Amino acid sequence: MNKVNITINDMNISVPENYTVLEAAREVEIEIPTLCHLNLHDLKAVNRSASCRVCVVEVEGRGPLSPSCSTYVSEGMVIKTNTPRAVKARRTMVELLLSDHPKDCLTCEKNQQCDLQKLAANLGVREIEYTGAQSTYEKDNSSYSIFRNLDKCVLCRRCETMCNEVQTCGILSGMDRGFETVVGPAFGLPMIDTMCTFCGQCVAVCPTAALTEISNVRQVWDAINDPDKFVVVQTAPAVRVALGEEFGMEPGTIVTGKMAAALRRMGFDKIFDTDFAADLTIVEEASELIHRVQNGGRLPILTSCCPAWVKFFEHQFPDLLDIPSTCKSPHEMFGAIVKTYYAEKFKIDPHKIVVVSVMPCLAKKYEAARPELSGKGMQNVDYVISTREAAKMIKEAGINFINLPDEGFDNPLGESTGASVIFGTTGGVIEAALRTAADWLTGESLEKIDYHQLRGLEGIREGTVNIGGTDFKIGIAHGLGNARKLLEDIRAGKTEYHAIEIMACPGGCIGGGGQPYHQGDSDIIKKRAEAIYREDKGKAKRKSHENVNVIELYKEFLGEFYGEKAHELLHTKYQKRELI
Amino acid sequence: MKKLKNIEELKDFRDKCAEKFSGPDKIRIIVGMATCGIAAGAGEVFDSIAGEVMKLGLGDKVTVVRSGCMGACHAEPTVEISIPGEESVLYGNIDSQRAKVLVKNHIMRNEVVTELVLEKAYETIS
Amino acid sequence: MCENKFAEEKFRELDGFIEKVGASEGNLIEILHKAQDLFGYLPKEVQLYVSRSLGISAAKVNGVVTFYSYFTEIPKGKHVISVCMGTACFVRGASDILVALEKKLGIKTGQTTKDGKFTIDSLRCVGACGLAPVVIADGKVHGRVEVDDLDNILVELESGVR
Amino acid sequence: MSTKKQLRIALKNCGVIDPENIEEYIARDGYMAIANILTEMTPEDVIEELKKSGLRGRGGGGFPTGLKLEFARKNKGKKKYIICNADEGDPGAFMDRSILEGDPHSILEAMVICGYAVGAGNGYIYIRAEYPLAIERLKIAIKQAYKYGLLGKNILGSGFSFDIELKYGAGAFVCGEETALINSIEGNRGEPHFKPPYPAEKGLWDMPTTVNNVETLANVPAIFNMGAEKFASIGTKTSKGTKVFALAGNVNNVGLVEVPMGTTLREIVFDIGGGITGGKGFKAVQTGGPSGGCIPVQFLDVPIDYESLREIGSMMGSGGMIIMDEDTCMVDIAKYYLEFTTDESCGKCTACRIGNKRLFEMLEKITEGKGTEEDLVKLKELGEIIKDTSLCGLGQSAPNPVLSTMKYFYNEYEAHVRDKICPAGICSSLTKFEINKDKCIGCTLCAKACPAACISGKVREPHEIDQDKCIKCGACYKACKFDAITKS
Repeated sequence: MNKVNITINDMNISVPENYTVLEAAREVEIEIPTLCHLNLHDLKAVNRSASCRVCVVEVEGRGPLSPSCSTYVSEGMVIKTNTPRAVKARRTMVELLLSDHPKDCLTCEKNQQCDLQKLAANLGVREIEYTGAQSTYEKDNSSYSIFRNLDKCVLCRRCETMCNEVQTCGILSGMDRGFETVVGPAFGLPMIDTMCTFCGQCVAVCPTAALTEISNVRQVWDAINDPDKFVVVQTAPAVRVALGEEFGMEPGTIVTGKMAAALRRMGFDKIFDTDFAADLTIVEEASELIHRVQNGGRLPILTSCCPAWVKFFEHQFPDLLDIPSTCKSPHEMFGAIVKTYYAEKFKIDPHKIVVVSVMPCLAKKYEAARPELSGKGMQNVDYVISTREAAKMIKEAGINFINLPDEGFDNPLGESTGASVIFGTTGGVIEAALRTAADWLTGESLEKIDYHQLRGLEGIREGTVNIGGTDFKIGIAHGLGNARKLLEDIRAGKTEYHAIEIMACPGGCIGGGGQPYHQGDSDIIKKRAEAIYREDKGKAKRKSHENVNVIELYKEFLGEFYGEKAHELLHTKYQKRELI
Repeated sequence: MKKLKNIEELKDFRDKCAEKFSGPDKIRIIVGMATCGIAAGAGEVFDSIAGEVMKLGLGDKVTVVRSGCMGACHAEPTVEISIPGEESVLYGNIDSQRAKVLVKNHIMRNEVVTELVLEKAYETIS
Repeated sequence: MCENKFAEEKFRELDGFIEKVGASEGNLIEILHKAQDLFGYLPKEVQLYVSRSLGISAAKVNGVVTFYSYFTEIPKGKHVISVCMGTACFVRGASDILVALEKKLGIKTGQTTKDGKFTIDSLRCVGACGLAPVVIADGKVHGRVEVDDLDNILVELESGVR
Repeated sequence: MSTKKQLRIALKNCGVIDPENIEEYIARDGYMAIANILTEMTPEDVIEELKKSGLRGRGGGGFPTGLKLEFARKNKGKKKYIICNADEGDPGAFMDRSILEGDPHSILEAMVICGYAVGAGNGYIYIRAEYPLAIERLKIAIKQAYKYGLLGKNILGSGFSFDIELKYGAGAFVCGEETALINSIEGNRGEPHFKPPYPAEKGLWDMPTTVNNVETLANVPAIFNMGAEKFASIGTKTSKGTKVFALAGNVNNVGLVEVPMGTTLREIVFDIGGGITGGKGFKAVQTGGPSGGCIPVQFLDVPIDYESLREIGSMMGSGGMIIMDEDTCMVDIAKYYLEFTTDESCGKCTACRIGNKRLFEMLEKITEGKGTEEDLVKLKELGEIIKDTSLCGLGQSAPNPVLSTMKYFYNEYEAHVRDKICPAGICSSLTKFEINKDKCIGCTLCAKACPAACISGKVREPHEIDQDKCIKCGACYKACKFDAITKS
């Protein structure tokens, strides 16, 4: 890349010519505040709407102030970032935003995690000079996953970029214009009546509390405090590599042990691991794959553990409903097993069992409410809380998380292998499935189980894996936009795969809509992914079918892999849904 | 009409058109029929003039033209009469009655209806 | 029943139009114009129909419809009276006319009377500034309007005399 | 030297030819410019000639047209586009409509010339749906031009091909801004984006695109027919040629005028416009529409060009020129324009969406008699920040009507906030109508005129206004023939 020479705050520097003024400034440790700007390089998600006008700077020779996020450097450019004129304009923009914003910071969901709040503090806004009409809209809590409070929207349009350009879901668009502009679904519909997948990526990038999760914290506390209930909690693989961030720990810190300890102290009756169910998912899914391959079934098989992805194809690819695996997602399998096998084995009335899932995901909340994911009048999973909500509960309970000792999960549903851990990152599910399928197909216990060609953060990846002389063509996509491309190619007959893994969120579950806010820093996602693979490496067993408790479960209760009982409890069906 | 294939054909065609519209015996009555004019009643004025021209048997000599804005919005509808060899005359505030008067007086008797004349305040670049 | 049949025909005509201009995103606004011509306004079903025909999200279609003031999602009254609020009309008293009209009909600009007879609109310049202030009643332009003229205009509309 | 003040170049065929008949256009040398260009000139020659003519964009910005074309020519792209901006959104302006209705072929010819100059094969005319007649006439013109081989493939046997399509606006003033316009053509919400990249680099469907306004284009064939030198000999040092203005408001000869650059405002208002209606006093002339400013009497002798208008706090704009008489309240006018821009703001950027809304609210407060002197300070301060910080030209120029009226008519603002009076008697909250009992003869005209029925009195006896019911419309004031009603 060619470099250009620029002067910024009287410093002469040389930067690549494709840099924005903002990037150039950061190169020399000059902070320019931003609000609407978002750039997730590796995920190719950029919001460069230049609409908030908070990052304006003076560029010599240009009349009005320039937004540094969208102004590209050029040879000889002279920039001043901190002149009274620029600073005053910035402060005024924040004041204007605040003049149309509820001032309930103390009780706000995003208190201390809000970009607008930080901006106001950093720019020293002490009073709001301007007053006038304030936008008020009806709050939308129609869905199980996403709460919309447009009174707090600053029109940064990040959610719109995520929803349309990255996820290609097309739920959110700017509506109306002028002061009345809002971002929302068509016809002002409640989210539940749209084809929203509830992936929660809009929530993940919202700088304020305009978009947050529908909280289940109260319900979970109520269940814990109800002596009549037997409350079990399960935690998804991606939670353990991110939860620490909520307590100020370095991204990528593995806190599995502290998490188990914290949950136990909060009063859950049993602390289990969704990883156990992930192993279960793998033996079922690998069986299904082999079954399809050997019986001329339809290929490719698509993974089905991501509920946002499931809802996505139900809306958008109703003609392909027969290709996804019929496996329920791991936490749903877990719920089904707890309320049958576990209840029987430990003689607990299943109606008294409350299953709580701690998930990196907001779509899991919606998934838990799907009527078909139930049995005997009970939902498989009762409540889903996000990683963030779990952290809030830990804080509410007065637990000093950082100094907790490491504790383990309870048995028998707390045992897991390395294969299940990697479910948390893109490519992990398919790698886990291959570890099992390869052993089964070759009839050997293979040594080589790290499928490096399937790892990484590239949006669409493919690889061919040779198992016992047969080439298996594997496709991987994360982010629904990438998934769409892959699916469209399949629909058009352009590509052929044996198996495909799809995760709705960029990065997989580690980048889920319920994870600690990454504030646009994609390094955080990378660090979480590295932690996932570290956790895998550290496991004694790294193949799902070697999980002794899983083997025991089939022996004692389920019978055959992919058998009748397994179908009844562990598999599901899909339905066509409307396109709005 | 076939497509014009080169500049020569265009020039020939231009000359033919010029003769057709501004030949020495061509009188033009132009009615300003932009949005403003039509809103003020230029449509009725046009019909009235065309009717009068027909009635008086002037069809061969006189072309009645629906044109665009003449600029004098304050005096819509406006009509311009141009007789070869004479300075054209711009009239304002015409209605269908006055239109008939214009045809009778200006065309038939060659008398300018002075009380309806507007000053034509512009030159056109040649 | 009869209305359904009407609607069906309109959808067929819309289909024909979409086919003619091409079902591409670049023709969205043109297609919405046609749809509004046909249906008189752009109800949800029509927007959804356009969204599906062009393969673009309903949110995007609705976002476009709500952005442009020419498009309306609410049916208009039998008669539409628009007061031009361009500057030329404004300095010649158009706002007095608008206020008087609102008072007369008991509705605000953009609203329709309860009996569905009249809708008041305000327009941004129809380009007939020479006749300011201008009122357009069912497409007919009335120039140099005064408050006193409004009764006549309303009577004219109701009696159907054009 | 002619005594006539007006000179028609852009309007040369308007009101002269039948716009629905291509033969009339051709008879007046129509399509000769493009014919000569295709036969004798290279694209570079065309650009050079336009640069020499000094033609600048008539849509408001005043950017040199030749340069604009040159940028688009130099930028590479699989396709290139020429767009005619016919989304005349300035309320009170109708220059473009008149040209399109009166001389549509000149626009088509100009677009072909521009297409040849930049190497574009496609043109779009983006026109407001509110202009049905202009649309109709354009449609006819395009059809005829195709029929005669003046549009389409292999124009006049030159090997150059150019197509033109109409695209309709749908009522959004902001679409006059070129990036918003391009978004709209692509079928999107008409939200502008930050420039650069300019359309000449990344325009319609990301291809190099030139956007020109109608009047600019109307000058193009004329320039080639009369020669760039001749065109450049008209006007001032920096602004060449003529400018069309839509003269409206409180002026006798409302109409469309075309004058050489450098003509003074006085000549336009008084010589061409015939002075103020009703013999009233002149107060201000507003140019540039919602983006422009109000020019007071002391600048009536300023010769009009891009720079001089900017210097006195207004702008050329697209050519709306509204004359205001002594009965106009300048605060009310500023409020009118701000209401317009807040209504038309796309809502994208903070400065315009909230900033201009707050300006409008402050003006509303002031006209209601609730303003304070502190509000005036804030009004100016915020107005200047919005100018400096908004994303697009609409937002950047929206405070101009406020700032220019504050600059020249500050005393009126002061009267509203300090003395709580509206000197022009326009702001109804600050106005009171009363009947002077000595002058009233009881003719009942006022009572009949009152829409609120709040004037009572017997015939031939002095009448009285019920102040609680009065809606302050001023109908009685206008109706009274005996000066018996006072406004304060």
